[in-house]
Amino acid sequence: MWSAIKRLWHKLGSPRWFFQLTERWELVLGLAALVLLTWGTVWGLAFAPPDYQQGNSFRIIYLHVPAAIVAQSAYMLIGVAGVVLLVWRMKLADIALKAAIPFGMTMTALALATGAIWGKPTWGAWWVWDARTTSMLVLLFLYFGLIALRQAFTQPEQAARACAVLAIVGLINIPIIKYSVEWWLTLHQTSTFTLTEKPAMPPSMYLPLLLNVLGMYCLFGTFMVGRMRLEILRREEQTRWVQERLAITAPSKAATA
Amino acid sequence: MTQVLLTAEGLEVSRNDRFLIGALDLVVRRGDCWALTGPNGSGKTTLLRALAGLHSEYSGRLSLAPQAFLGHKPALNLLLSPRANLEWYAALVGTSARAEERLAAVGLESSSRVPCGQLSAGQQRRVALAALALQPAPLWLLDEPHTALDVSGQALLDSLLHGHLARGGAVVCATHQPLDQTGRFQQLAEPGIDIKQGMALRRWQPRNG
Amino acid sequence: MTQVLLTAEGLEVSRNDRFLIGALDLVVRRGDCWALTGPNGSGKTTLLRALAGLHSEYSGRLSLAPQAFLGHKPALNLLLSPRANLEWYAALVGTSARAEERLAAVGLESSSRVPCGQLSAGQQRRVALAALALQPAPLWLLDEPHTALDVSGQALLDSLLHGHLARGGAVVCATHQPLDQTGRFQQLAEPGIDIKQGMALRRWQPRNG
Amino acid sequence: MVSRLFRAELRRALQLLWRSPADVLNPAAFFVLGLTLFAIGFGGAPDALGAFAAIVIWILVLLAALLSVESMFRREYEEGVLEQWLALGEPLFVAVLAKLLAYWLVLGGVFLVLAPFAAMALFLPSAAWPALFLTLLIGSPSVLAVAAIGAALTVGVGRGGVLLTLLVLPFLIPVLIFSASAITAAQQGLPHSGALLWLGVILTLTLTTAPFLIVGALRIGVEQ
Amino acid sequence: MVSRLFRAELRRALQLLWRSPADVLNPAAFFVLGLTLFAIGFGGAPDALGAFAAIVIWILVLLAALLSVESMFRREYEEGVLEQWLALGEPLFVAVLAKLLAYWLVLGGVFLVLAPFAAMALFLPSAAWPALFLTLLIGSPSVLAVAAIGAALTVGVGRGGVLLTLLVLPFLIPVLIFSASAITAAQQGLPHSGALLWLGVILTLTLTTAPFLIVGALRIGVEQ
Ligand code: HEM
Ligand SMILES: Nc1ncnc2c1ncn2[C@@H]1O[C@H](COP(=O)(O)OP(=O)(O)OP(=O)(O)O)[C@@H](O)[C@H]1O
Ligand SMILES: Nc1ncnc2c1ncn2[C@@H]1O[C@H](COP(=O)(O)OP(=O)(O)OP(=O)(O)O)[C@@H](O)[C@H]1O
Ligand SMILES: [Mg+2]
Ligand SMILES: [Mg+2]
Repeated sequence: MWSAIKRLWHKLGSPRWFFQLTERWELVLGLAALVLLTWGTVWGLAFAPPDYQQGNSFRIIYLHVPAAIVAQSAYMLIGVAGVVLLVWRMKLADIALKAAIPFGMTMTALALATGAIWGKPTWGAWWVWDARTTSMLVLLFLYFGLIALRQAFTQPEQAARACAVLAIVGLINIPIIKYSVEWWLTLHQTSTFTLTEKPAMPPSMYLPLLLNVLGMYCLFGTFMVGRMRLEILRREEQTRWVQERLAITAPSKAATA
Repeated sequence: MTQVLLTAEGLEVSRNDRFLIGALDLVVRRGDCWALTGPNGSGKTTLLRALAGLHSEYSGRLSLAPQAFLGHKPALNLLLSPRANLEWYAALVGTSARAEERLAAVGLESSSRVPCGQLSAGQQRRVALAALALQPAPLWLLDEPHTALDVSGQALLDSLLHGHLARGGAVVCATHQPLDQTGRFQQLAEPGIDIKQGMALRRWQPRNG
Repeated sequence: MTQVLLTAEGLEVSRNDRFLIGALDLVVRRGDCWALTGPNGSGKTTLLRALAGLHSEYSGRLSLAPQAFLGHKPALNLLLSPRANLEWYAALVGTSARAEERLAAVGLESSSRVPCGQLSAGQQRRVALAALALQPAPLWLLDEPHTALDVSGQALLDSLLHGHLARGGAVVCATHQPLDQTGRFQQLAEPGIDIKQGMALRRWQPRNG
Repeated sequence: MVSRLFRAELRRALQLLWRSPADVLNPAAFFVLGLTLFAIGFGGAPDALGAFAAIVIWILVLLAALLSVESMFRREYEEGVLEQWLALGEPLFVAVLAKLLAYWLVLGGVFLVLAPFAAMALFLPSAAWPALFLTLLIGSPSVLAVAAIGAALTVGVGRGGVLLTLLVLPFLIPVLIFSASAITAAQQGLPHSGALLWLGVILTLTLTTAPFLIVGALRIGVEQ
Repeated sequence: MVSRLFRAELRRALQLLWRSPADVLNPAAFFVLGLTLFAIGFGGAPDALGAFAAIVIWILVLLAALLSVESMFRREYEEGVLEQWLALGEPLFVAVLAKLLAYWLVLGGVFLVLAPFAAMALFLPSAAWPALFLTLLIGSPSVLAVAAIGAALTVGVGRGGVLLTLLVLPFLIPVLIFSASAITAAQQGLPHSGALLWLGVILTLTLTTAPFLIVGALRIGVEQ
């Protein structure tokens, strides 16, 4: 048992193994994302009942919440990858860390933007400085910081480790985002989904939301796997297995051209 | 007292995924003086830094005794005086500084209180030699220690090396100038280690008199 | 074409009111190669900087032709590539860079686009030599140009000097290593100039073959 | 042994600050200047100024601390001294602690000395002065420690004192918010020990983790 | 000849800014974060914020400019490139002009791009936007030029320039005051061309004298 885990762990360190493992994942995840997001969005926008206080403006929730949740998950993944990189020096961890940044950053920006759009009718202002909005803005800055830090280093190895340190330090922000609404009295809504309680919304409102959240995770997975595979090819360009792969695909490209 | 101060087995060193040194096996014993030679950019500095624990992009086994490292930079704080720098080194390694005495030994008795930034290039290297001499570490890793030294400075360096080797220390020294240039070292008759095209490790021993 | 490139009459150089060089008379003519030797801290760098117009704490008369100066630092921008650095030097002095060609001449064809900060010490000095070779100034002021160069680098430097002297240039070069060490220069039989205890200017000429 | 080393490092760090006072004077000057500008800018509106004095002072403290910490390890890095720390079997941890303490003694001292002037210049009601002092006392070490992480991370990045602000300020926002809210509460005669407590929590957290992170970051920088 | 040299220097300066974007990004990040801090700090009080938006923005511009200019000549000095300029029969004047222009193109650009966001974040009434742009356009070159004098003066004085802030700030205060008063006047619908005119006068003055002073200061630094 233990040795099996150890073997898997070793394999995980090998970008090549990951590349071969995920051959089809992009397609599967992409299709799942398409189905879930379409289903959830159509249901949420067209069929879910309007909110008794906010009318139809609440429907932006179907974008806002999935974006906000995935933005944080992406960051958690980045932080964990940072730990793995520093402790086990696993190359794949850095590849994952790097791959998660653009999507996470986009989702953070999307959550901020949709929040601001939603804030106008409900809070009467585009932007209010409370704990959650602020910590979410901090998350955006963290993503900026990760990108800027990486490009500031000339040596990839050092860049990876520096980013890992920053990513780990940044993890502190996640519980702040999560619990800010409970620790401080803020304007922002508290959680809808918890593991222990039933949501206060009617199912016809929260089920589409759930679908969209799942769909957003699948979309994240699609981007993540795609970028990781690309990065692996780029980094292992010189190795035999990549050369062989490219040699297989190159002639077929030439044939279609 | 162990005889082996450094063991490298199958050491491969690279930079940014570019291979510099492949599969080096090296054992440094007390009293050994290894000269590392090779063309510009071949990886001498990188190898020494890996040995000193300052470069971690390597694979293979590496075990070493405490070392003292002197690189391309003299590693002095330029705002502080030679004296203050030596005292700081002494505190780091936990010996007594006897700064004035050591500075006199490298010919800097008159400059011991000037900020190091106001010393000439060679004078700074001399302070660095004094700081090196102060460290009790048995293994010295030196990167082109002759740089900027005048003739008497090079003699000084040679006698430092002689003393260190005589006390049972060992030296690995990257250099572009043959150690026998000053006539105080001679190469051993053994073949040495060829690391790669043009880059080699050779063992030398003090020549007395 | 004037024959005299530098005239110093009664030149006295000091630093922070401390006298370093007293009453030097020197005339440098086309084809001259002067080596400036002296112990660490004697004032070689300071003298060269005074000649290059970078140190104004001197008295006496000084007149010189346009010069190119290479000091203890390689004077490269470490963020830019060797190529970009050479192009900048070319723009400064108004010549064409032909950077690739010049870099190939100093053995750096493969590194012409890497930031200089990622080159080894000797590779940086080689870029500095390429930048020197690019300048049309007839008078070269060099401060320990052999630093960090490997054997082939020193040969390269020698051949640069040969070429420059042959084209009617002149060189003043502070150094700790006798120019004949590589066998490509020989000292002239004249007495030279003794500046002070241990510090001297001697004239050399290329030895061909 | 460790304590002897610590004393040596502390002496050296203070000596260095003494020899290049710019590292401290510059931020202090910045602080004073910022205060002056606000005082001038908000001219004849002392009430408005008083209401926001706490936040203005604290923002200036943050920016000044960043300015000063930016060069905390740069000299050591460029001179090759950092390498020596690492090569010599890592007394680096002690050195980092000593450096932090030295900076805090000097910079924290500067802030505390300047605080009354700041308070007067910005018409902060005297009821809030004790809170201002306390937040400076408890908050500034956290600020310095966090900023030092950023300085260490960016030490090898050329003149990349670069990213420091970008990397570090997000983490300092909580300190800012708690400090400002404590002072504002004190100004209005409200209890504010909660915010101070939070500052204390942040302080413990940063002081226990920052030195390790700094050492790790410096190690990365040296290998650059 | 001079114009070719100027182009080469300008290209190099821009190339350098491109290679170490930190020099520009840092001030930009500083600016944005400063805005964020103030916006957080003044939370919930848009009126107060709007009233002081002009002064806050301009203080941040000043500080960001100082931060970025501080390292303007440092790299050149430490690498020994400054010496080359001087040894090569002083094209230094051209280089300084090119460098100033490059910084202004980039940094001024950053400020102008960020200005609308700044104005929104701080609730500056839209009536005052044109005045904000104009003051940034006319004021920022003066700020950069004056700050560059300070940077040049302190280049040889160890690290960080002891007195940069102290030396330079008195000269910058007029720029700040005229800019802020122009914007505040525009905010209240009052005429403000007088202040803009003064900014223009300051600009002419600095642009005609600063380059000479900078070259002189650098020469002193190299001989240090
Ligand atoms: C720019 C401002 C806003 C930001 C940065 C923001 C951020 C967030 C974040 C990070 C979450 C995820 C919470 C979690 O992980 O559980 C969230 C959820 C949510 N937000 Fe916002 N939000 C903003 C504005 C708004 C506005 C104006 C409303 C409506 C009044 C709103 C309503 C909600 C709701 C209902 C949830 C779901 C709560 C949950 O299920 O956990 N948000 N928001
Ligand atoms: N920046 C400086 N400030 C003050 N004094 C200096 C400075 N640089 C050098 N000196 C002093 O001037 C004297 C001459 O120094 P210089 O660098 O010219 O010597 P050098 O002959 O070039 O020595 P080396 O062979 O070591 O390069 C030295 O005694 C030194 O202490
Ligand atoms: N900081 C760096 N970043 C990336 N690559 C580097 C760096 N320093 C050196 N290199 C590269 O690593 C190789 C080895 O450099 P190293 O400094 O070890 O050479 P060296 O043998 O010490 O040369 P020298 O005789 O010139 O000192 C060189 O090809 C160089 O281009
Ligand atoms: Mg080397
Ligand atoms: Mg010298």
